[in-house]
Amino acid sequence: MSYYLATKKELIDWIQRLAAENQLYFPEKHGEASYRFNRVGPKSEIQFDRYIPTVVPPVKLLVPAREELLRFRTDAEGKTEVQPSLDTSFRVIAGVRSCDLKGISLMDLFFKDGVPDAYYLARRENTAIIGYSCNTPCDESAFCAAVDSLDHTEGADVYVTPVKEGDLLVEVKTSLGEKLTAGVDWKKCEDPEARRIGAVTARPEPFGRSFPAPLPDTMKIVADKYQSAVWEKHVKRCFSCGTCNLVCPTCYCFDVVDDLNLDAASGNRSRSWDGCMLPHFAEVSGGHNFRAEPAARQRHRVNRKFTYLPEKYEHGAVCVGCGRCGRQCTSHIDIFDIVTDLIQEGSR
Amino acid sequence: MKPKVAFFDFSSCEGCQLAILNCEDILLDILNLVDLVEFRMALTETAPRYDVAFVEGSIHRDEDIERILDIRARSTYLVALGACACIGNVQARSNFVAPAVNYGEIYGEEARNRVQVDPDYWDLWSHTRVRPIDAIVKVDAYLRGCPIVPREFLHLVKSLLQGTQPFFPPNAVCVDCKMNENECVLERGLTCMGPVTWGGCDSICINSGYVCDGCRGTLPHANVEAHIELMREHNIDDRDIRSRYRLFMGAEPIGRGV
Amino acid sequence: MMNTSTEHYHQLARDAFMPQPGRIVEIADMTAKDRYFRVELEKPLGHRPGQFVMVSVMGVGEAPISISNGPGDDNTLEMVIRRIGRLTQVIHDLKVGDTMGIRGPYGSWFDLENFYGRDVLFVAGGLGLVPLRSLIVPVLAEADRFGKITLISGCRNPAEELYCDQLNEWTEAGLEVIRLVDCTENMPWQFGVGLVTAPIPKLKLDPGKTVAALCGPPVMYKFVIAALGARDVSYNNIYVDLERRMKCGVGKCGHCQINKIYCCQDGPVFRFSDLALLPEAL
Amino acid sequence: MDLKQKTYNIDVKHVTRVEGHGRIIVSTSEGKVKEVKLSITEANRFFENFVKGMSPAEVPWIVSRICGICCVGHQLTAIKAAEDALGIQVSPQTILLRKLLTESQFLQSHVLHVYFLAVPDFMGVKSVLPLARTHPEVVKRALRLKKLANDYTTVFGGRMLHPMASTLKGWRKLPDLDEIAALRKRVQEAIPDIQETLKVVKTLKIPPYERETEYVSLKHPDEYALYDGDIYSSDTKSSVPVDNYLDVTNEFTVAHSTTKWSKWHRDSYFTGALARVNNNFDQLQPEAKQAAEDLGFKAPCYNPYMNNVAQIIEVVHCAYHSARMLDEVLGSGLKEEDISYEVKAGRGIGSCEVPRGILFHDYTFDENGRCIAGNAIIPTSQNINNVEQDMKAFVPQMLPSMSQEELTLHMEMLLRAYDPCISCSVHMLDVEFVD
Ligand SMILES: Cc1cc2nc3c(=O)[nH]c(=O)nc-3n(C[C@H](O)[C@H](O)[C@H](O)COP(=O)(O)OP(=O)(O)OC[C@H]3O[C@@H](n4cnc5c(N)ncnc54)[C@H](O)[C@@H]3O)c2cc1C
Ligand code: SF4
Ligand code: SF4
Ligand code: SF4
Repeated sequence: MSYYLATKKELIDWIQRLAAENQLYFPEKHGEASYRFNRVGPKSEIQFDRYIPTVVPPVKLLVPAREELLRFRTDAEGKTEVQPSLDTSFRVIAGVRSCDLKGISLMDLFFKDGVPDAYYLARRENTAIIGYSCNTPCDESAFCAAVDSLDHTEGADVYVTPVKEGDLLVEVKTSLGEKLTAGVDWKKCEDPEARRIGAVTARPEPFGRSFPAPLPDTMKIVADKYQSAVWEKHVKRCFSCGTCNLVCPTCYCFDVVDDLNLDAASGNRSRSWDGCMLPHFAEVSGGHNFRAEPAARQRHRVNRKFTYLPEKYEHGAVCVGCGRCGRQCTSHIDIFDIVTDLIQEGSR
Repeated sequence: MKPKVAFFDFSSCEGCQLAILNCEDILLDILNLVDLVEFRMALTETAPRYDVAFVEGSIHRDEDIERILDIRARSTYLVALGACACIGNVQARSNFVAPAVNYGEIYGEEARNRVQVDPDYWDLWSHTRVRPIDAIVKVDAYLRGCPIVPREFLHLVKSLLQGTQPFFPPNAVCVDCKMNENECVLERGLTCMGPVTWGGCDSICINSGYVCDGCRGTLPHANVEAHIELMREHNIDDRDIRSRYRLFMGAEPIGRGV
Repeated sequence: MMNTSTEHYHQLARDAFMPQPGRIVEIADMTAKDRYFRVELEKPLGHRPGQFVMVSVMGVGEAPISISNGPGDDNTLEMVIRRIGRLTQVIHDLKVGDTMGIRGPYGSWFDLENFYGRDVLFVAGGLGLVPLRSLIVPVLAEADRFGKITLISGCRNPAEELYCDQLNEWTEAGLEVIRLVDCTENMPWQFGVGLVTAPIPKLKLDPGKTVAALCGPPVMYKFVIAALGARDVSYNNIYVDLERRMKCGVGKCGHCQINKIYCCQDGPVFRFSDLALLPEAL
Repeated sequence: MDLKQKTYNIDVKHVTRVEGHGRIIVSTSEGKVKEVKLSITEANRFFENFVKGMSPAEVPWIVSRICGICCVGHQLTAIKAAEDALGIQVSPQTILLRKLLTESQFLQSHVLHVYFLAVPDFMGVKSVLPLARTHPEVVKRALRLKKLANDYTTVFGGRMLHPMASTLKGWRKLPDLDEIAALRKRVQEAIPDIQETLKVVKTLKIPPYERETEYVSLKHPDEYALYDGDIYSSDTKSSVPVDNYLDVTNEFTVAHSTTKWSKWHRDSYFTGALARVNNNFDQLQPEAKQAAEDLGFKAPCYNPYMNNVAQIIEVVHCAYHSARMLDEVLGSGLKEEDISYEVKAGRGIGSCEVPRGILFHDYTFDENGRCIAGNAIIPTSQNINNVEQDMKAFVPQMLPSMSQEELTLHMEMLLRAYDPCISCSVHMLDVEFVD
């Protein structure tokens, strides 16, 4: 573990240097007010200043929207050979906020559990992550502090905290991080803990939105409110378009489809993002749908974040408070509002 | 035996047939797998029976009805090719104006009178109502969009060759849009038909900086009330909301309803 | 920059998603839309009653299908597949000698330990008889280790009854088989008419000693469980075999989730008392 | 065979290998031509009426659906009309991009027409399919060129059919410079394919038939007019501004048909590749002029079958001209532009050359920017009269020497030579011919 104090310029130069040698991804502005983790090229601008969480979280680099699982070919005798298609290329994701870092840590948990997911783990092992701490809430949608993800640093190989104007505390947290920072000539930091505490205490309080109840109580209320009018209230405006699932850093459900090539002998099996808010997600062949109503789907999504997965993995909330689902919902249905309504429903 | 495949067209821009001719990379491969027996845009031949008939275009006149019934009777599997055949497309907007008025405004008084009074002309030109083909005959599969998506066409062809049904997930365009990491145009104060529109187009219009206008038709589960409400919140006048819904979907229940 | 153990991941991927070839050695029509397949695998499945496999045809897709034969250590896999969608349509077109991809077995199972020394009641609706058969076979094989064994098997109409010959055999072997149809639809039928719940109130069973195993369409469970409850059969002793949409079979894709559990891993066989707190289960 | 006995009744109900539905009726009795008629059997779609209520940006996007092959042309022409109505000025960058989009469409349409629709005729086969077996290299080359043209449209338009990237004032999303650079390279690499195409066209046996008529096209002082220009007539050797288009098209109804036909200084006129090459030969790229010479094309040329040759000359022109424009874009780069505008009441007229001839769009908007009147006149409705005049002249001339089959084929070929785009018959009523 090494600690440095670097200037913004030093850090950017370093990132650009890494980008020249590796596939490196960094949030880049696109559209009017959105960001996207793009591959950094010689012409890209590295902007460490404020950016709101990207449209799609950096998890996309570990679980792509569409990813090939198997490739097959049948020979003339009718024998089919099947091969897994794994991506083990090395990449660096830089500028990952704490909420997204926690998202990645949770994905690590989900994909390692039970039957380990080779595709995820192969990518994950070959991915270096450079985290970046937030000193102010990114916008009014986020509520990372409310779900304990503001100070999440686990999963980062290098973690950067702006400590005071112009100075950045660079924590090198893993041996991979050491490799990435080998040869940097930054100033060593002697008092990292004090500096970090300084940065943390300088943050505004409260930091972004917070629930009207402490997190453990909040989670219990969500679990208890299986029957609630709140589930019906918000879905009146819901299109079942799945945006909230697809942009969430802790949603990982997928669909599997096969594709045959025109030679009729080869092809592939791939998986792609799916979402429990999509109307047919829980429909079985023959037509029975276990969550046919939008309200049932909404309840399932919220419970997955606050009850089901936390129980399954004995973990805190699985929502990291990035605010993406509310920010990007076509109808601005906000999970924060839903949970708040659940909390307030009884107390009125 | 290779399946006998035929293409037919009714009122349309013929762009969907062109979209198939535009699959240059795979066109020859596909032609090796099927027996193309009718394709008026590129062939002179005709045939009596078809395993798969692709029908482009919307139905307008009595003679169109006769022809589509005949095609249906001679085909085992019938595919509605493109927005005109699937949902009626832009021309269905003229359903909201009396045919005689349409004739009058475009061709003048004389034409209007002839269309109105002369029964012979009425038969020939009767522009009764623009309808998708499933208003007349059973359709086995829909290739949506204006124009169709080559990937979906390919999926359909492969599925039929495999002896199974193609499957097009009934998900909103927003799904494609998210997979493409687009900034939602709602963020820019524009409105989009994406949330109520049948996806699968790769949100191509939004990728190019436009909005979705709904060329693939509305989803079975579309929350139209909420969508209209959303447009109103964006200060879109009810007249323009109706116009948006009738841009591509004038022949759909939704286009007629708003 | 990194040295990775690519081979390690290839192995994991193969373990998780790679099917082994299964050669079809017998096909038989059971009903107009259900077809029996006997498949020979390269290596034995080593399954337990109630488990399922993921069956695939490369280039078409993959689906969960119950194992119908009883446990054993040979390479045989028996299934009954209903022609209902994309994949099953293609599977129905396969011929003896063709191969399909098989991975598994997956999921929880009926543990015979819980059945020994008790009266056993099987309730099967339609295709539900297929997975139950993998339990009925071993139970009948050691019939003397159980009390009274009863099977209620119902289907829509006489033409849809599965395993007719087997039901006759089982009857001859001393199993009490109650065969029902919802409606005869004017077809010849020598057995009963009615829902599978109908015989339950009159069954000669000792509630304290009975264990029940249920499998059928989603609508069936609630009513059968209510009928059994009315007979004081304890929820601890009712086992259900549930169906959900499944895409991976290994607890990742999320489709089969029932509240906090994953049907493909925690199920498909559940002790009903374990489901009591899961409102989405039935 | 005794000429006197030649009694033909030709009725080609669905002319194939044209876009849209056409019907040819010829009847001759004892060596005399009784009737020659061309009918359009496409159902009406009333575009001009149903665009009412749409916004200035929606109109071009929707009228693109008039025709799949000419979608780019309809879109750009309607955009020009809407801009004219709203008094919008466009930047040189936008004009350059529009010209690129235009030429991509000329390449696509001409390649498709020559290879898929016309060449089979000249090779004596019924379609391009048998050619895939007998002349695979020809078909593969055709597909390569078509793919290049399609990808070209996609780079600038967002997709190859009904592109959505361009709009009033400019581009919703600018094309990607890396893609432009890749395209530039491919245009270069396509030169051998174009040369080979010239060789194929050179071997085609063009029927020797001539009928001089009026050739009408756009004309621009600085360049071979495709995107912009005034309306020029070979009869008067002078131009009129686009705003006077109604004086040119003079749409009229004829007794046997309610199709609106056009004529200007004489009974009918010709618009399209042949008219453009005839009228603006000097402004072709040098490589295209060379190609014309190699193909034995001399302007003015009065053989309508030579329209296919004129199309190939334009393919050469567009390929080389595009390459030069692409270099220009790559040299200067592209910059984001403000594409916002104010709506106001007004009428505007736009015109472009599209592969089949001159296209006019004319729209009026109210003060809220809703369309209240529309008019579109497509090349086919201008040409159709000329096709019939050609047929009327052709049949008596050829009747003595041709069998019914030959005559039928030549009539179809003649119609196909015009490359009619009948589906875009915004202005056509069905016509029925009485025997
Ligand atoms: C544990 C278990 C055991 C089973 N045992 C058996 C058995 O023994 N015998 C038997 O016949 N069946 C059994 N089933 C049911 C069987 O899995 C389904 O019938 C089978 O999946 C049908 O597959 P298909 O491809 O033919 O059907 P389809 O429904 O056509 O599915 C094809 C694909 O199309 C897509 N799709 C289709 N409809 C939708 C939609 N509405 N929304 C989203 N995507 C859609 C999906 O990608 C799907 O995978 C079992 C199921 C489970 C869970
Ligand atoms: S549920 Fe919403 S706020 Fe929570 S992690 Fe997912 S996208 Fe972010
Ligand atoms: S831009 Fe349209 S399609 Fe995309 S997410 Fe927004 S509403 Fe949906
Ligand atoms: S984005 Fe909308 S308008 Fe565009 S292709 Fe898709 S469905 Fe059609």
